[in-house]
Amino acid sequence: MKAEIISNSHVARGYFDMKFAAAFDGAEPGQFVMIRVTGSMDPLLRRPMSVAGFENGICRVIYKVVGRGTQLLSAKNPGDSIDVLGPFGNAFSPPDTAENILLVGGGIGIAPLLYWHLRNPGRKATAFIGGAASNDILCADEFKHSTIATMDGSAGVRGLVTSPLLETGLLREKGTYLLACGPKGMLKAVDGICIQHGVSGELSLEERMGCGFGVCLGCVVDTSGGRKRMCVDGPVFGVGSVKWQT
Amino acid sequence: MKAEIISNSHVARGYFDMKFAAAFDGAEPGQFVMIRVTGSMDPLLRRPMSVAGFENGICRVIYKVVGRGTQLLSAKNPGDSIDVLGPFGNAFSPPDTAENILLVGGGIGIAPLLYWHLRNPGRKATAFIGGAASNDILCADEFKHSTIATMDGSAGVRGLVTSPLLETGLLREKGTYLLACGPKGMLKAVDGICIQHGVSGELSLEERMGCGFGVCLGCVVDTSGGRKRMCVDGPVFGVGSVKWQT
Amino acid sequence: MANLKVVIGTLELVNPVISASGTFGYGLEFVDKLDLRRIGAFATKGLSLNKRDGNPMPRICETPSGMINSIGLENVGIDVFEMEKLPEIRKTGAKVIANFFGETEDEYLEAARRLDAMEGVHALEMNVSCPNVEKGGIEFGSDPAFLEKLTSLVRKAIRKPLIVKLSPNVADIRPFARAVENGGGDAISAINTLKGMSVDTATRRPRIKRVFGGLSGPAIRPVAVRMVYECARTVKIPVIGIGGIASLEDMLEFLIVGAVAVQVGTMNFVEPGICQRLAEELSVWCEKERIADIREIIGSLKTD
Amino acid sequence: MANLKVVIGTLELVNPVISASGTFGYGLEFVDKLDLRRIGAFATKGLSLNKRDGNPMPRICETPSGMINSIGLENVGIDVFEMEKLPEIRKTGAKVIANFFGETEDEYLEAARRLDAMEGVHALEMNVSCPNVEKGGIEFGSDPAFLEKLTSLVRKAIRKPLIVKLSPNVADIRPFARAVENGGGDAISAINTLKGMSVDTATRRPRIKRVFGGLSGPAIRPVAVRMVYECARTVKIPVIGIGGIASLEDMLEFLIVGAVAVQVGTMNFVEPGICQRLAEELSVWCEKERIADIREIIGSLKTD
Ligand SMILES: Cc1cc2nc3c(=O)[nH]c(=O)nc-3n(C[C@H](O)[C@H](O)[C@H](O)COP(=O)(O)OP(=O)(O)OC[C@H]3O[C@@H](n4cnc5c(N)ncnc54)[C@H](O)[C@@H]3O)c2cc1C
Ligand SMILES: Cc1cc2nc3c(=O)[nH]c(=O)nc-3n(C[C@H](O)[C@H](O)[C@H](O)COP(=O)(O)OP(=O)(O)OC[C@H]3O[C@@H](n4cnc5c(N)ncnc54)[C@H](O)[C@@H]3O)c2cc1C
Ligand SMILES: Cc1cc2nc3c(=O)[nH]c(=O)nc-3n(C[C@H](O)[C@H](O)[C@H](O)COP(=O)(O)O)c2cc1C
Ligand SMILES: Cc1cc2nc3c(=O)[nH]c(=O)nc-3n(C[C@H](O)[C@H](O)[C@H](O)COP(=O)(O)O)c2cc1C
Ligand code: FES
Ligand code: FES
Repeated sequence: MKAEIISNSHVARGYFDMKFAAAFDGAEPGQFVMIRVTGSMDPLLRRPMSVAGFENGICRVIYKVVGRGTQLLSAKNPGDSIDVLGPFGNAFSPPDTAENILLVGGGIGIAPLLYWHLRNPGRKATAFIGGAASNDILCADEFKHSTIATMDGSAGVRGLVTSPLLETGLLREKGTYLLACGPKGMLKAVDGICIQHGVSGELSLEERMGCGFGVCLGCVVDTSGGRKRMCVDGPVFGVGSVKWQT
Repeated sequence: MKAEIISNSHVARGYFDMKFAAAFDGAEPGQFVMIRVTGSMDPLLRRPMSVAGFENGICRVIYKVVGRGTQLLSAKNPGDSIDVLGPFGNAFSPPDTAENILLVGGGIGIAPLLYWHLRNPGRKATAFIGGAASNDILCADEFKHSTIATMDGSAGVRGLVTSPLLETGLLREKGTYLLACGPKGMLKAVDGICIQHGVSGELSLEERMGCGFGVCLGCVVDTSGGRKRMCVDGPVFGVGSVKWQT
Repeated sequence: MANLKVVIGTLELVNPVISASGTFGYGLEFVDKLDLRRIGAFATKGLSLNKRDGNPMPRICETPSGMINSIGLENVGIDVFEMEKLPEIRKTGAKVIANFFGETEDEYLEAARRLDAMEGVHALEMNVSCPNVEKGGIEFGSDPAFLEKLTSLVRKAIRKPLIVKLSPNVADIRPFARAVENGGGDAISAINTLKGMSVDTATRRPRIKRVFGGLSGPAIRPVAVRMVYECARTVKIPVIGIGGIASLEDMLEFLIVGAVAVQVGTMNFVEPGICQRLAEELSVWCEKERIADIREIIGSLKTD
Repeated sequence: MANLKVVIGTLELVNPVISASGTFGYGLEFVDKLDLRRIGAFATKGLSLNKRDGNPMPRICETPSGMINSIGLENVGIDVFEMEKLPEIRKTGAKVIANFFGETEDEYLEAARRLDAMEGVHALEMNVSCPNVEKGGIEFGSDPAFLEKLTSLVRKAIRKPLIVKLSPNVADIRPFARAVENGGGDAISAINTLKGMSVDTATRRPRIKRVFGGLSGPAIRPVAVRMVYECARTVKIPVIGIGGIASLEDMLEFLIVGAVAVQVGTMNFVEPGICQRLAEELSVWCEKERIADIREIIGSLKTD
């Protein structure tokens, strides 16, 4: 589906915040779209991007330039059109009983968490945002409460985002529920922390995706419920359900 | 070599007139450049385009959108950059004794002839411009004297450009010299007309080009002087020298 | 309206556009993406007697104008296909080509018999690019004599049309095409994926966990067109052309060199509605070119 | 500065970047495009005893991320090469690999002897993807036993390093790699082009006059990387990796799977200075990665 780009702003070194007129009606936080950045055969496949916002038919994604696909995307101007399919995948669904939501985002993983936060202004949430350096910390100001951790200490505390997470007393409170998105290593660590503290939650996973709608079988993950396709059965999986590969 | 696009205007249905800041010093009429329209691997090869003008470091090309390469080129905006190699090939070189130059252009073949004309304002020249329909007749107003022929009669006389050419008395005048560029069928006919009337001249040929500088051997043509590479030994060949294939 | 109908054995297709095995799931994933009755048929993900989990991750990666996959023939198994998928598929009115494979001759035969008996399966496509566990892992499709025997055994065991899908990883595809014809196969489909490999230079690891995978997509089209042309000139049974089709033009290439129908694979991922679009564009194109019957195009290559 | 020197037989290269035969003319066309002493070597257009005009036009066309050529081994012939090209080439200080072929065993031998005797030719690369007129047109490189014999004959007839260039149009490249090693070849280069075809649907004619041609460019890289990996694991002699290299990353892929050097082909057309750029980027990359010697990369694939 052709979609017109409304804005595509360079928000931090290597990061862009894009809005486009969506051909779909809405998207839930946790869902993603598949973007075709060129009509050419190279690059060939669509790129998965989490929905970071949706309002009045306008969809937002936040992305990091890591390779040729995102490079091409970053060169687009307002008025240019891209080709978007979706939204695909399941969504974050913290139970209503969850009083205290911890949002743990690594790098660009903050995007779907931000959307959840903006869509649920009434719910109490604390964000833990991690990244390599200060420019990898995105949208911190869009969260009501946030703690930042960077590997080089250029913003917030120095180290992994799991350190401030472990230090917070919230992990030990009843009604605490965690939503996380980020690199595999971080998710695995967060998963362990949750299990250790008996905290429930959901993790949004990432894997190379050929199609995004369940037919290429390129994105499977082993879970306690068996082999799942990340694109249709996920990308959000419950804490404790993913069988992490070594 | 990166080159910044100065303008890229849609001048007629399917035709564009582009100017870019050249990284080379100049180009002779008849020469061409090789343009890479994308950094992607598809389309892979450069596209040959005749130089249609060169002034103050600014190179002009006029092109028709026929496939994916030219399509991509037409989507470029001023300020965008393209990758240009060249100029390549030989050039039109009518002798000084040629008093009467006939410029015979078919469709987009008019581009190098126009450049020759603009570069040689002092020389007497008459243009014969042919095309399928009126929108295929380009730059007619940039020639001092021109006769137009279209297949559908929507501009000028109806029929092939060779008809008005054959009717002109100029063919029978001493000192007449012909420069032609256009589709193979037209060039072959013009070659025959010249031979028949004992008129000397030069033809600019077109062939798929892999490199443009003589190494792929993709562009050879049989001539009375043996097998030649169109890109380095041409694209301009003398009337009567090309061995036309059936 | 031009007649786009083509026939493969006793299988009649409304048009020659088929979606390729492994790229169209079990069809059901596409019900909201196109009208399954508007495409010739679809081929299921390769089915085996037992459910298979396939290879470890990662098992896809992108390459210039193509992709590599090493899914490892993951599928739900023939039972689940029959019980859970087929009843739903039947409702769509789609023509179904059941792609299948085995690791032994018996598995091939048993799978074929099972699928042959299922209502709603209209033809069988036998994938012979699988390692033969009985023969020390060489592929079923890598020896013409063996391929002829397997084709003939399966052909005798079933009633529905049997399409045999050939591997391009051979020096010369023609003896394999002949083997299928001699074995009584009703049609050939070609090509499956080219064996390829890609390395992540940052980690110095293969991009595909199992090192090798199958290259598909527009990159392989010139190889596919060549092989389909070679097959079509070698045998009289219909040839189905597969490999890198992304546009009407690409599809026409295969038809012109002699394919009776085509399959679209990788591009289903990029444009899920592509098969229906191509079928519609073909119809419009025939109209414009004043072609009354698709058979005027098939094999119409001029080489003088 | 990292040590980028690699050795192929007795041929020492300042770095592992070689430009591929048929895409670099006779080197002279590139003197204004790069510094020939800054690349490892260049391979000449394939030479034969007699001048050849090659195939009729059209003989190239573009495909997704690739191109097809059927130049038909047009070349100036060994005499003109020696008299007109080589004296000029010698002035450039380039390392020259003379690519050659014949239509009979004797032609191969004679061509090899002639080139072996020429000052300024540093190694020979034998193209065996040519039809053998004595054997009814089957390619020299399509039978391992025959390839071993040819390699051995030529090896005994010359003193300079002999590189044998393999065709990818085989079911399994390993027996061919072994044949070269057993025949005494000093190195293998792989791959040559994949047999392909493309059709102009408007005219219904092959885009290449001779119908078939060789597919090259980034599209074939996954197949090339796979075959080079297979060769490198099969033989002890050096393997030179060729196929679709367009970037530093692409070159590293080949080195990591075991290529001692690489050749860049089609991309010379698109970016005439690419070989020098890649050599420079390799140097910078080694520096950054703290790699002291290129041999640390060669064959460093991790597959655990
Ligand atoms: C469900 C999901 C949601 C995502 N949401 C976002 C987001 O909101 N913002 C964002 O910046 N990135 C997001 N990503 C990652 C993003 O898809 C990749 O960074 C992007 O595809 C890289 O493309 P490229 O061409 O620039 O890189 P290249 O490295 O050139 O890509 C090569 C191939 O690898 C795949 N690939 C590369 N990195 C990843 C990755 N991390 N995950 C999955 N596939 C990858 C590409 O899709 C492509 O097929 C998400 C990934 C998934 C699976
Ligand atoms: C010396 C020379 C000068 C030229 N000057 C001009 C010019 O000034 N203006 C202009 O509009 N066109 C000119 N052409 C033709 C122009 O190069 C082609 O129209 C263009 O390459 C088409 O690219 P595409 O991707 O749009 O078309 P596609 O058909 O998608 O191209 C596919 C392939 O065919 C080649 N090709 C297609 N048509 C031609 C053709 N007519 N000649 C050579 N190769 C072709 C392309 O380069 C490409 O490799 C010239 C050609 C030559 C050889
Ligand atoms: C992800 C993926 C999975 C595939 N699975 C199968 C399969 O199960 N059985 C089969 O016969 N072919 C399978 N194929 C091959 C395709 O059906 C097709 O032959 C091949 O991809 C070439 O066509 P394309 O270039 O249009 O993709 C698969 C291809 C892909 C990309
Ligand atoms: C136009 C062209 C001409 C070629 N001529 C020869 C040749 O004469 N001898 C040879 O051994 N290989 C020849 N090749 C093959 C290349 O050397 C190389 O093996 C092949 O193109 C794959 O590399 P690439 O993908 O980088 O182009 C030719 C390739 C092209 C594109
Ligand atoms: S991305 Fe294709 S199945 Fe998930
Ligand atoms: S275009 Fe390559 S030799 Fe002329």
